[in-house]
Amino acid sequence: MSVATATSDRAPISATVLRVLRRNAWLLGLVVLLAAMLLLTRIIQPTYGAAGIDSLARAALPIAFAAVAQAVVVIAGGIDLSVGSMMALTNVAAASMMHRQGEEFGVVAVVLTLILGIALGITNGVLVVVTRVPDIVVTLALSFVWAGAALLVLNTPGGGAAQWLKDLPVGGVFTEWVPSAMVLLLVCVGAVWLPLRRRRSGLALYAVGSDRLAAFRSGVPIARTKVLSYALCGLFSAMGGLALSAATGIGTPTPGPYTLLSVAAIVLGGVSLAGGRGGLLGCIIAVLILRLVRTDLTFLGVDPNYATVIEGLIMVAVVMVGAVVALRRKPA
Amino acid sequence: MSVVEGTTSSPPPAWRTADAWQRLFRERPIVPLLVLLGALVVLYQVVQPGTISPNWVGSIIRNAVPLAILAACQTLTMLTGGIDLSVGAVASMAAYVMATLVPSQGPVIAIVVALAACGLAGLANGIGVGIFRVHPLIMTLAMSLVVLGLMTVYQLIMVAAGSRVPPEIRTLGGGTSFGFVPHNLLLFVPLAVGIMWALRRTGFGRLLYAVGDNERAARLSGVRVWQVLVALYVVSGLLAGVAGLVYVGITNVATVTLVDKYVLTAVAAAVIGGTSIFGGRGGYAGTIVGAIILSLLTNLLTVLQMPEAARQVVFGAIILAVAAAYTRITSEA
Amino acid sequence: AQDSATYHIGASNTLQGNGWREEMICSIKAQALSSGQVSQLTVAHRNTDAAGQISDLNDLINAGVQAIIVNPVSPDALNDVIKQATDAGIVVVAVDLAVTEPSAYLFSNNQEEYGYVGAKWLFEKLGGEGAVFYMRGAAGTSADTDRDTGFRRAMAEYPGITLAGEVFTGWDIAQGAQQINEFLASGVPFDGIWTSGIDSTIVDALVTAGAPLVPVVGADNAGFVEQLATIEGLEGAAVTNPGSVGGAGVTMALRVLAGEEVERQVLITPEVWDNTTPEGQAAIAAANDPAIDGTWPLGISIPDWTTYTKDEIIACAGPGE
Amino acid sequence: MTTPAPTDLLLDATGVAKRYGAVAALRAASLQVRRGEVHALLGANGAGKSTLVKILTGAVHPDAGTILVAGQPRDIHSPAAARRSGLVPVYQEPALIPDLDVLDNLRLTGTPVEPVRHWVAELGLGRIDMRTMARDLPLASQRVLDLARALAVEPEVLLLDEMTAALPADLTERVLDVVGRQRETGRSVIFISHRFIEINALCDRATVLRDGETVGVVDMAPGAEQRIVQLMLGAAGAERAAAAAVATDATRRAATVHATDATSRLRVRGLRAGTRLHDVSFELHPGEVLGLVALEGQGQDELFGVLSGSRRADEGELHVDGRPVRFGHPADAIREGLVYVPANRVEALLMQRSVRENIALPFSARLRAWGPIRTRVEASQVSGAIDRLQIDTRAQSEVRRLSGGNQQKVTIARWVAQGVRTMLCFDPTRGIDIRTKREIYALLRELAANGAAVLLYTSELEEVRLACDRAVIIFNGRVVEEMEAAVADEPNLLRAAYGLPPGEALPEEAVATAVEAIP
Ligand SMILES: Nc1ncnc2c1ncn2[C@@H]1O[C@H](COP(=O)(O)OP(=O)(O)OP(=O)(O)O)[C@@H](O)[C@H]1O
Ligand SMILES: Nc1ncnc2c1ncn2[C@@H]1O[C@H](COP(=O)(O)OP(=O)(O)OP(=O)(O)O)[C@@H](O)[C@H]1O
Ligand SMILES: [Mg+2]
Ligand SMILES: [Mg+2]
Repeated sequence: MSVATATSDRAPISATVLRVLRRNAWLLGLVVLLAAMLLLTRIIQPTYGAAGIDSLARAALPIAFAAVAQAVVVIAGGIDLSVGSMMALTNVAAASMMHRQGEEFGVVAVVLTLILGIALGITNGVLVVVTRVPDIVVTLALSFVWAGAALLVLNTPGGGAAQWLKDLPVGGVFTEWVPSAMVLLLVCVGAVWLPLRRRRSGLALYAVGSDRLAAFRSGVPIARTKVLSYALCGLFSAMGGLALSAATGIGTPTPGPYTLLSVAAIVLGGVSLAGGRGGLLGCIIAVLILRLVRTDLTFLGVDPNYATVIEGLIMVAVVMVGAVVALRRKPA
Repeated sequence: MSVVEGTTSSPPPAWRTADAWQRLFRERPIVPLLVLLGALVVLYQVVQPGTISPNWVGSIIRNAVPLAILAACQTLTMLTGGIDLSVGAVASMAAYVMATLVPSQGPVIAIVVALAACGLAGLANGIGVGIFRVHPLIMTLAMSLVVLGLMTVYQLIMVAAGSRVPPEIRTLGGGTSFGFVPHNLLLFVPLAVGIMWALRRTGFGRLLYAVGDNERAARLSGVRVWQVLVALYVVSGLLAGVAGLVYVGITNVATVTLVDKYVLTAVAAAVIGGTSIFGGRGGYAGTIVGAIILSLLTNLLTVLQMPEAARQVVFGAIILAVAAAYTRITSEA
Repeated sequence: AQDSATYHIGASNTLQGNGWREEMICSIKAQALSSGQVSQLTVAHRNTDAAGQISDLNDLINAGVQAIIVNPVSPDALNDVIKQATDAGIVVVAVDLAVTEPSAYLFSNNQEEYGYVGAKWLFEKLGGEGAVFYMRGAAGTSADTDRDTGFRRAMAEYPGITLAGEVFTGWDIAQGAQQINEFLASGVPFDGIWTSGIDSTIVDALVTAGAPLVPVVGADNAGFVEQLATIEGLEGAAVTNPGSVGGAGVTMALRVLAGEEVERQVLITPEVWDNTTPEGQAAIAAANDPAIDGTWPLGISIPDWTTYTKDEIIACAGPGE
Repeated sequence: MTTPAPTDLLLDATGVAKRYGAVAALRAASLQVRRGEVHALLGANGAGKSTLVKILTGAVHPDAGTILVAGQPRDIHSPAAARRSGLVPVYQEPALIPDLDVLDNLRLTGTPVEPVRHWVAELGLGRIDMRTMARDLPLASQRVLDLARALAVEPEVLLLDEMTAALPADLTERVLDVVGRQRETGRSVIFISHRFIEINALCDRATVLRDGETVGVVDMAPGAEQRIVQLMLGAAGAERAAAAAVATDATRRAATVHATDATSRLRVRGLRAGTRLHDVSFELHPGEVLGLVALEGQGQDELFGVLSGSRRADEGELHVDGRPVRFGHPADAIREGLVYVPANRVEALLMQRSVRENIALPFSARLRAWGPIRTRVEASQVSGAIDRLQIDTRAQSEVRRLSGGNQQKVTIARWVAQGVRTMLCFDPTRGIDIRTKREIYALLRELAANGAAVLLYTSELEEVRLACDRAVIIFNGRVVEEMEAAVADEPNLLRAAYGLPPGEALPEEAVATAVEAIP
């Protein structure tokens, strides 16, 4: 009877497609941008091919894990400034466990590292919930704690990594054009996220981030959901730490630039910092784009100091274009 | 329609005193912060007896002042629900530009140009955030990349131009009177009073809270939000510039990354001081105490001679404990 | 020699805005230009970590360079990608810090010696007795650990020396300034200061606070060298740690490319320029240049290995610029 | 007052108390609900109705009190637990997750989908697209969906907190109908509303709260209304309400004189905006209150958007005092003296700031006013406005702590504080208690009498007669009729609102066809 919502339930297929497109417009935009940039890269550097894509995927791996970790927490209405530190800690933990150990023990070490990541995440989450201190403060404080702990484990870069772990992200699957690093990333993220996403606990993550009060009143266990989001963040951070192990073959106790990179990547990837909105795939593509910008600037031989300037400008430009598009799309 | 009768008649006295304290804490959040600061000082006295002296207080305050100015940028931007991650790069720019211009232009022009550059960076931030609606975190992060890149280029141009920090800046930033009164208080006290006054007693201050609380409501009340944001980020850039000059007064050497490390510490100072990162709530007085707490903490851990790893762990743990205690004390039942 | 400019060279560095690193990049550029053999220089120069440097190196490989000058973030982390590069026939020269991958060449300052010689000078100066404030670099980095090894070795030789305090400056000037100020305010007695390169700021703090000018060890940064030359009553020593290893690395790579026999590892032993001996004073006087940015190291050239002039490195222009 | 036999009682709450700091939201509330009854919970703004509902549904923990469900003490410490005990609420604020689509919202609460579809249709929303984001639904649809979701789990006790406040007349009717039929299945409903028509039509008994205490339980019968108002307001309050009603009439007579001799304050010509507002023209004179009546979604949102400067018109002209104007920002409209009271108070308020700052917000809006605040002037203006609207300022340090109705008053006070020339009110009495409503009518009349012009969109049709001089009726984005307040009784307004010509009755089928004609 009311006009506003009286569209039919069985909408024509075209309408469904249109809606899916509209809802994922940001993601689509990113995919197009990535494709365009790959093309551009090929033009700048005609030899850019399978090897280039392989190294792009490998370069993106740790950043992508960091971004995914950050995205989960931000979707649930938090933020985790300790992602970089957790990556450093899990990285050195893995490296010191695998130091001078057999290949088989590497599997045990990987499992233990992932468990460590979850434990770190749960600690973050529980402290956020129990202390009721804003997420940003808790995780900022804990970023010092985890970084200090990393230094306790290894006071200087060292340790080792199982050869199979180092080989895992190298090369291609079936053909050299499908980089294993990318497959590895999608499998790891998908295996955790896909089963969750459509479940109540996955929806609860979005609900808590979107409107905490409404979620609470809908019977969502707020505390448990928050802890879950941080646990997932810890898990993905541990994967990021392992990706660092795989890339470098050692453990480095000083946190890399991953925390801020992850925040930048998720915003580009379409996750709203206010919580409740966005997905993980967009973040992964955003990371590829950010990384490819660097590669292109290197290929172009742009003065590296100007390259930094350009990188900053591109970041702003992407978000700005997105905002303009979003404004346009707003119902008239 | 009043419940005051209820309060006066029914509840037992013990409950009332607890409630009165709670209310005092909630309405004057600065009080529990000061209590926490006092507790830290006592702790200091316990673990490191005898270090507390006028000299020591002076050095804590001298270090806290530039951090507090940097944290002012965060406080103001956070009130609107934003954040300014470019303050590190911008403050370093102020220091570096000033130092490199002094030999050729003299201190006055050098300082003016340096601050103008900071205002310009702030303006760019403000335009990005206020007009093009770029998320402040991204805008200011990107701005810090832009500024760092440009400053590195500038550095290479100016490498043989000589650089000098004028004695006025050095005295103001790093000097002390009677051996323990830091000169930077001369700059800071009026600045802080000004900021607190502006937040409470000017239309602009009100609007910062309003925009951060509910931008839409502000708009409906006739506020042109972009004007507020542009002005805000310019102010933030200028404050960052001032902080940079105070820092360089202490170090006497300018680099293009001089202040980078203090950005997150400044955020921490503002948040410990009770300003909400979601906007609409907080104030500068708390931030100042937050900066002093952090300065004290850093000092304590240095003096304790802990290994670096343990130092970081303890630093984080204490920040968390302070914030948790503060939240507990000021929160509602 | 312009027509013989044929090589495409890459460079990788992971810290931006830092005076020493900027000088290193400039020396790479200046040497590439001055050699006349380099047609293109691709520089990947940004703030990043080991994994980021690995991807930068991959980019350089994909860009088709024939040689790479790399300032590695850690000795072990880059091994695989360096091996991949050398397997592809690319000459890799590590500068500043060694890598453990044997196929790479090395042209570096000896960081352990750096820690050792400066400390030895200081302990000698103190007559083997006294408390030293030990201001290190960034915790967990190889350079800091190596210098610490050297420092401890010297301490073992002088049992009368104790540490009045030990802090990590993180090679951050503002942090170092706060640490020395707090240290001075704490009233702990000390007889000398060893710094890992945050030097002129420390001297300034002593002067500003009116504290006794104890002997100070620092690096060959322009600001500190100027202080050694000019401040009345300051005794100190600058340990050289030239950023021009970058340019030397270029020369090394070009020699390898030309098929010359080249030693795999060249380690430069740091010199000690102290202002208490005539030789040291002479070195200081020769190097001192108040116009140069205070954070730039003055070891801007390495005999036999770099051919550019001071003006050329300051111009910081590479081939094609 | 009746004392039911204990066995009939489905819900029995006694001695419930809750303090928020210094404010006692509830002191000694009790509520007995029988099986199969619709029970009204009444009280002035801030009496504690919502707080009681929140306690009964586990969203807030009481300080004291016992709650029995079907004679048994039940654990309702969380919303989920309350749900398990059969207590399901529809709160005063929407409870859908804005960033999830409808289907995911249902999945989140484990609500079966088919019953929801059934109830949505039953409630007159037609079939809805389950994949629409909740944030994209209009407020009214969200409320209806909230209700459908609650009905779908077949609750023992359904608690509706001002469910109908945000609904247009047509939807309200359906809701009342559906809710009334809950009795048949032996379920009970607790119904909160400030509209007596609804309560008379729907409820069996009423519990009245005053200042956090239950002051009476009344069987709904002819004449109960008087008694309820007395209970609700206390003797003094009831007198003031009556006085306000008298004042309304007095000022109205004064105002009509004004209206005739002046040129129009606001002239709207051929306004078109968005997909719903097609062609609207009318004039608003100084000294009059012009009512605007429309069913949900006939373009009134767009119209107010354009008039208040929040959105641009696609076509058409606006004249203020005879001069053509064009608004790009609410500030432009405000400069022309057009101030806007939005429907949704969440849009208008700074929830974490004080009542004073909220009211004073427009003072600082303009660049010129960014400087020092004239504290004394501000204080007197603000307190004047607070007095005039009778805002209960016990919890004034943060507006979010005010009860819903008092929040609503703050949104009006903001403009009253600085003097009104033209006020655009979008359903300003939504969720306001009866006394305050009358005071607001009096206020609007008084504003008009002092030469202001007021445009009042209302979803409560009787308000036209009570407060307005004239009414324009909009249907399908066009003005279909204009009538004097004297003839604007409810049947007449409803007929026009459905787009039917004068003289025609309002048969069920006609309604159905008319509604299908709406795009
Ligand atoms: N009104 C509210 N709005 C938003 N979040 C709330 C609200 N009340 C409580 N929460 C959050 O929900 C979590 C649990 O709250 P609370 O302690 O009231 O529930 P509980 O009784 O422990 O629930 P459970 O049934 O899980 O034991 C806390 O993290 C708290 O922050
Ligand atoms: N979270 C809170 N903090 C402080 N005071 C509160 C809070 N929630 C409600 N109150 C106060 O409790 C009292 C009762 O509020 P409640 O929302 O129950 O009123 P209500 O009867 O629903 O009113 P309305 O008809 O206006 O919705 C009010 O005075 C209100 O200001
Ligand atoms: Mg209510
Ligand atoms: Mg509980």
